[in-house]
Amino acid sequence: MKGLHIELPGLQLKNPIMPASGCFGFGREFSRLYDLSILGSIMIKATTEEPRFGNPTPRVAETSAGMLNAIGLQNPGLDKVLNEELPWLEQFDLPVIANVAGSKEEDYVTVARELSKAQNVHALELNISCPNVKEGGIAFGTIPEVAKRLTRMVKEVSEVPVYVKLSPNVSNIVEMAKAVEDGGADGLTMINTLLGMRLDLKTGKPVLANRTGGLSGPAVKPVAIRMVYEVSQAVSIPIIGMGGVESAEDVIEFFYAGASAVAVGTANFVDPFICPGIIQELPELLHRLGYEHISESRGRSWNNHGHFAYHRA
Amino acid sequence: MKGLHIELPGLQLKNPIMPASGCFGFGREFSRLYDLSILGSIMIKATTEEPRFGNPTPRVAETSAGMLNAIGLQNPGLDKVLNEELPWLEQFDLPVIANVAGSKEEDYVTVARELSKAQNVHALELNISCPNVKEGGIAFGTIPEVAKRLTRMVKEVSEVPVYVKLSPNVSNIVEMAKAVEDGGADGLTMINTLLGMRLDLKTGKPVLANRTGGLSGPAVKPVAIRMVYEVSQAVSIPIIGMGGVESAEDVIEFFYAGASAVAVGTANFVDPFICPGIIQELPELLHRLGYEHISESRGRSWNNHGHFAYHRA
Amino acid sequence: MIRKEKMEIISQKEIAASIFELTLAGELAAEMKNPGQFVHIKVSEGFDPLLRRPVSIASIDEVNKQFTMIYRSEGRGTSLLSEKAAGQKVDVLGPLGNGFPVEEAAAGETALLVGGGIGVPPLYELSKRLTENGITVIHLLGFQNKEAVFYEKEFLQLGETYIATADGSYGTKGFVTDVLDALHPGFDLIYTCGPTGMLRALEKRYEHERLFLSLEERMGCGIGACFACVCHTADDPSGFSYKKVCSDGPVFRAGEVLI
Amino acid sequence: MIRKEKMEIISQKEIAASIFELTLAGELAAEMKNPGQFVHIKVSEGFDPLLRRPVSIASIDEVNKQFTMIYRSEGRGTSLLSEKAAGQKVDVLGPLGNGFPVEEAAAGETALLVGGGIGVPPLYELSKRLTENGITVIHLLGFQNKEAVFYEKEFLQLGETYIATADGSYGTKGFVTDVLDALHPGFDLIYTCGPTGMLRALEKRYEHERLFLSLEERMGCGIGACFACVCHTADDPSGFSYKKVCSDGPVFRAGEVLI
Ligand SMILES: Cc1cc2nc3c(=O)[nH]c(=O)nc-3n(C[C@H](O)[C@H](O)[C@H](O)COP(=O)(O)OP(=O)(O)OC[C@H]3O[C@@H](n4cnc5c(N)ncnc54)[C@H](O)[C@@H]3O)c2cc1C
Ligand SMILES: Cc1cc2nc3c(=O)[nH]c(=O)nc-3n(C[C@H](O)[C@H](O)[C@H](O)COP(=O)(O)OP(=O)(O)OC[C@H]3O[C@@H](n4cnc5c(N)ncnc54)[C@H](O)[C@@H]3O)c2cc1C
Ligand SMILES: Cc1cc2nc3c(=O)[nH]c(=O)nc-3n(C[C@H](O)[C@H](O)[C@H](O)COP(=O)(O)O)c2cc1C
Ligand SMILES: Cc1cc2nc3c(=O)[nH]c(=O)nc-3n(C[C@H](O)[C@H](O)[C@H](O)COP(=O)(O)O)c2cc1C
Ligand code: FES
Ligand code: FES
Repeated sequence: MKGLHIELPGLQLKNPIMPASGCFGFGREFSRLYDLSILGSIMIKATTEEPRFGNPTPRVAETSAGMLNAIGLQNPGLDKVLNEELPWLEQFDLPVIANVAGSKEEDYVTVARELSKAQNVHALELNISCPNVKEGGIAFGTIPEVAKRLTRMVKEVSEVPVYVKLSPNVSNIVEMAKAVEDGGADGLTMINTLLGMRLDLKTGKPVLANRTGGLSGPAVKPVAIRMVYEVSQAVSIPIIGMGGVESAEDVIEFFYAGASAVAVGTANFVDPFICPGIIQELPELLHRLGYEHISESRGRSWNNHGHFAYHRA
Repeated sequence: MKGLHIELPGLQLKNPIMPASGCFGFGREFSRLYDLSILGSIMIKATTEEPRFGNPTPRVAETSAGMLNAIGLQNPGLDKVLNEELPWLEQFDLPVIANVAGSKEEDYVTVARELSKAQNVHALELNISCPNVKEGGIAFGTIPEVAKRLTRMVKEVSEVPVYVKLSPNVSNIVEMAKAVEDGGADGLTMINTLLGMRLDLKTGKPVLANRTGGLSGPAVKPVAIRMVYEVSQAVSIPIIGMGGVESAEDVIEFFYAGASAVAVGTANFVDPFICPGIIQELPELLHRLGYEHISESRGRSWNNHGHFAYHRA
Repeated sequence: MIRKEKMEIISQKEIAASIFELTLAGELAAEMKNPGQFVHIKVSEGFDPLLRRPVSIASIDEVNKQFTMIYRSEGRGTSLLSEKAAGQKVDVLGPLGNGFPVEEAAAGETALLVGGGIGVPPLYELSKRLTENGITVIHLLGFQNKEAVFYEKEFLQLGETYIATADGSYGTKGFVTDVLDALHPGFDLIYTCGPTGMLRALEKRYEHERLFLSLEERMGCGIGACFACVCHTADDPSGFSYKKVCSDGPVFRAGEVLI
Repeated sequence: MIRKEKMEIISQKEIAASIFELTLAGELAAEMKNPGQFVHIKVSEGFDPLLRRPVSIASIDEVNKQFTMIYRSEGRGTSLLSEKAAGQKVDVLGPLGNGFPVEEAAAGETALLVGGGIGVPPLYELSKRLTENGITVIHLLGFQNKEAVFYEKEFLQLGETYIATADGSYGTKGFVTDVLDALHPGFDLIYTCGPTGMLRALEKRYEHERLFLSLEERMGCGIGACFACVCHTADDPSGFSYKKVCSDGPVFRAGEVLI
């Protein structure tokens, strides 16, 4: 589509819209609703070395303008993803971003090495920020030195560019971003979910079996925008932004903040046709705002952005 | 009101409901709408040594189920608060919690010492977490050692118990809470706002003149509940919980999480009669849930909470 | 095929205490194949509430491209839905899930249909299909109390119908299992939908029978993509194998999954 | 006194492109004292949108305890409001703010009322009060284009009325200041409400006149408690002294605050 093509490390995106990891499975279900080839990319569900069942149910709960989830990285494991899911995805003209998770450094390294060899995996997304895994997954995402070290190890074995997915549950997101950039990350994806909780009025107990869960949806968008804004001005690697995106307008807001592409998570549950809908609406919105190419909107919120540097309206 | 009386360090609360700092001024405007004496307490607007004008406008922006604010601690300064606002509040049967802010340690100490001498100030709320002050206010709230040191200094000069207001913008809220407990805090208030941002669709520029602002309202409640849940099990000082409270049900959710009293912020703007409304609804709700006293609901979400320890339903 | 459509409200009425019968029209109704399938409904335009609500299909009118659902107004979502009136539109995603296997019952057989509360509605379309196929149906329906009872007449037109209420204000006092104890009905297979406790009791009682249970679980997507509604398979109760209630279910054969 | 009330919609109609006239009834209307005061409206039950919306009072009918407001459907809040129909209720907080000082104009004097876009509505009740008090009124109203013009007839009934449209599709082409240039009307004092640019131009032009300006600012509480809507006083432009638009204003005397 005109004005939407974006080039990022490892990724030639016909448009900058992609489903966020964990909100789209491996694409099978949505492929029955529309042709996945229209998407810019697909971020597949987190893959771990061994299969995981994940957490007990209930795994989701609704909150004001958001939802909590504690899926617990359920996935069929590396072998099945490599031998079944990825080959199945080859029928589409669709670069895959493979989300890599684990509980130990070696897990990440193994999964990253193997996934990066798959023909249609054009980039890895290092998930150091899942709040729902107990064994310490969260620590990777909150301690800069640990994140940097892991990034470096994964970079060493990966055959494709590595994007690191940042957790918003940190005191200093810029510090985290710089650490993984130092570790060799080719890009960032952000934000993962905010750690939250809901209690049942009758029993007083957590609504989620896992007690706490990750908050996503429109409620978190202001936090995501702020973080993309801060990080994009502090690093020189590109950012795939996400957190509460529901419309073409939200996509532009993330570009203004400094993102170079945008992922859609929770909104896929509210409207399974949301990604094609946004892709279709973007050209008209860009036109209305006076941009010929979506990249012109990038970083317009920045402190030092030249006034009307790109703007033609 | 029956079943609502709560005793906390320095505070005899006829009920556990109070307006949150910055959302109620010094009470004058709301006093025209209802008798402030029905409130459990009042958390007055942050006071600094010198008067402050605060940030340029626009200072507020709406977000999905939330709002951003960047007031910038506008206040008339210590002298006026001591000589005008606090004496005016004496006409009400209302223990005051005075919110103390500053940009240097000495500022905090001066303001705390002086405010704590006022007759109707029964407790201080140390605001180490305002995201809208530039001079480093935020650092007090994100570095445990700094927060602990400040707490200790303020404790030394205060004539009333000191509650420390925690920022949610941290990697580890429990660590922060323990640090200020170590510093001698008598209680905690949490959460302050989450740092967020909104960009204007037409210009790409931030909607707030201050660029970023603090996110409050229903959107943040899951984060607040999670933090109160974590902290209340890790410290032995009481917590005044807040973040998105809009109803009696929300108050109970905070008690379940481990709070001993609850503050209402943003909801005062949506419905200026919200505090009296909640106070009125609580007894009936408690009855429906089978509690004779609201304190029985406290901590029911905890991991180790004895099943039906207090429950009589 | 799964569609998303703004369907028009043909009628909405409260047929029992807080129980609403809502009839919607649109192309989507033509896609509905099996009783026991459900739809996923967005009750408002904005984000209040954010997520869709799963509700079973209670009856299908293929000719007029309409379907009816019956739901209890409980929380924010269903109470907002109950405020809508004829002529307004509702955003429906569906049909979802597998539905009850009507073909498992052969003509001449007797099927026992056991429903509890808001688990009763999908049994209605099921019962219609079964009777059309020459199967004798016996309905066993449990409700909280007299005020909550609905569709007794409709079920009676299709076959024997027994009602139980928890407080005894109507029909047999107690649960559907109490009716079973008293009645000992003869049957060839059972279809059931209702609270998990009821399903568990039935599964235990009839573990060797042809029993089909419709499950409920909190849902995100409703289409099988988010892994919110997963349950263990019965043969691997703590392993990795799983079924999704939304897309593999909501109906499972007894012994298939852990409930 | 400020009240909060669910007021009943008496009528709502679109009187110009995206411009709605909404009449509400309730006890609250009896509290309305001054033209130029505003109400703060919650357009929905839930949190979508969360905050209230400030809208000026356009006319007051004390006898019937009704008032009318005129607003432009812009974003989510006002567009939701525009979907409501007679008989429905709207949650109103008000009256808020000080309003225009009607008493500043003495009988026999001439008042110039200058309005821009959605700043026009509060001038209508003001004009009625002024004419009742024996003041001659001249209206100068600016709009985007012909389609956006409203209440011309109503204003004409009260006094001379001149219209400007930005695109020249109706009345004088340009801004109200262009009309002023052409017209040079004689007057004793001015009341104005509209876009900040217009207010600034008027303040500059008539700095020595009796000029009263109604300001707009983003609001939180609307009652003076949150410090969202603060502006500097003109005599202390970078100091600590301030006025709140919601409770000290929205109407200020020229030279009182920095705009
Ligand atoms: C496959 C399936 C079929 C269903 N069919 C019917 C039906 O025919 N009639 C009927 O009245 N109800 C049915 N339900 C239950 C119905 O989905 C809930 O009553 C409804 O979601 C409650 O929404 P609420 O906004 O009123 O409640 P809230 O408590 O405000 O909902 C909050 C969240 O919890 C979820 N939730 C609450 N209760 C349930 C529940 N029992 N099951 C799953 N999610 C829940 C909601 O979807 C929402 O995401 C069915 C559920 C499932 C899974
Ligand atoms: C004292 C006062 C009187 C007003 N009187 C009128 C009137 O009589 N008729 C009329 O059409 N409009 C009037 N306005 C402007 C009106 O408040 C906005 O058009 C309205 O709030 C827009 O809401 P929305 O949901 O449609 O827009 P959105 O852009 O979705 O609103 C988002 C947020 O920004 C705020 N906002 C947006 N525009 C404005 C604005 N211009 N001023 C203040 N806040 C704004 C909203 O209140 C809301 O909090 C008045 C404003 C003020 C301050
Ligand atoms: C149900 C669900 C499952 C998720 N699973 C993953 C996952 O496996 N890996 C991951 O990196 N992020 C996961 N996420 C986070 C999303 O990819 C995304 O970062 C987050 O939801 C914010 O975007 P949103 O507000 O658009 O949903 C998940 C989110 C949801 C709601
Ligand atoms: C407009 C506004 C001003 C605030 N000012 C202060 C302040 O001066 N001091 C402070 O400690 N917190 C301040 N807060 C934070 C609130 O006290 C409260 O911690 C936060 O808003 C979360 O509660 P809520 O969701 O109920 O609003 C302010 C919040 C708002 C919305
Ligand atoms: S609800 Fe998403 S997989 Fe079932
Ligand atoms: S809007 Fe709160 S002080 Fe004016």
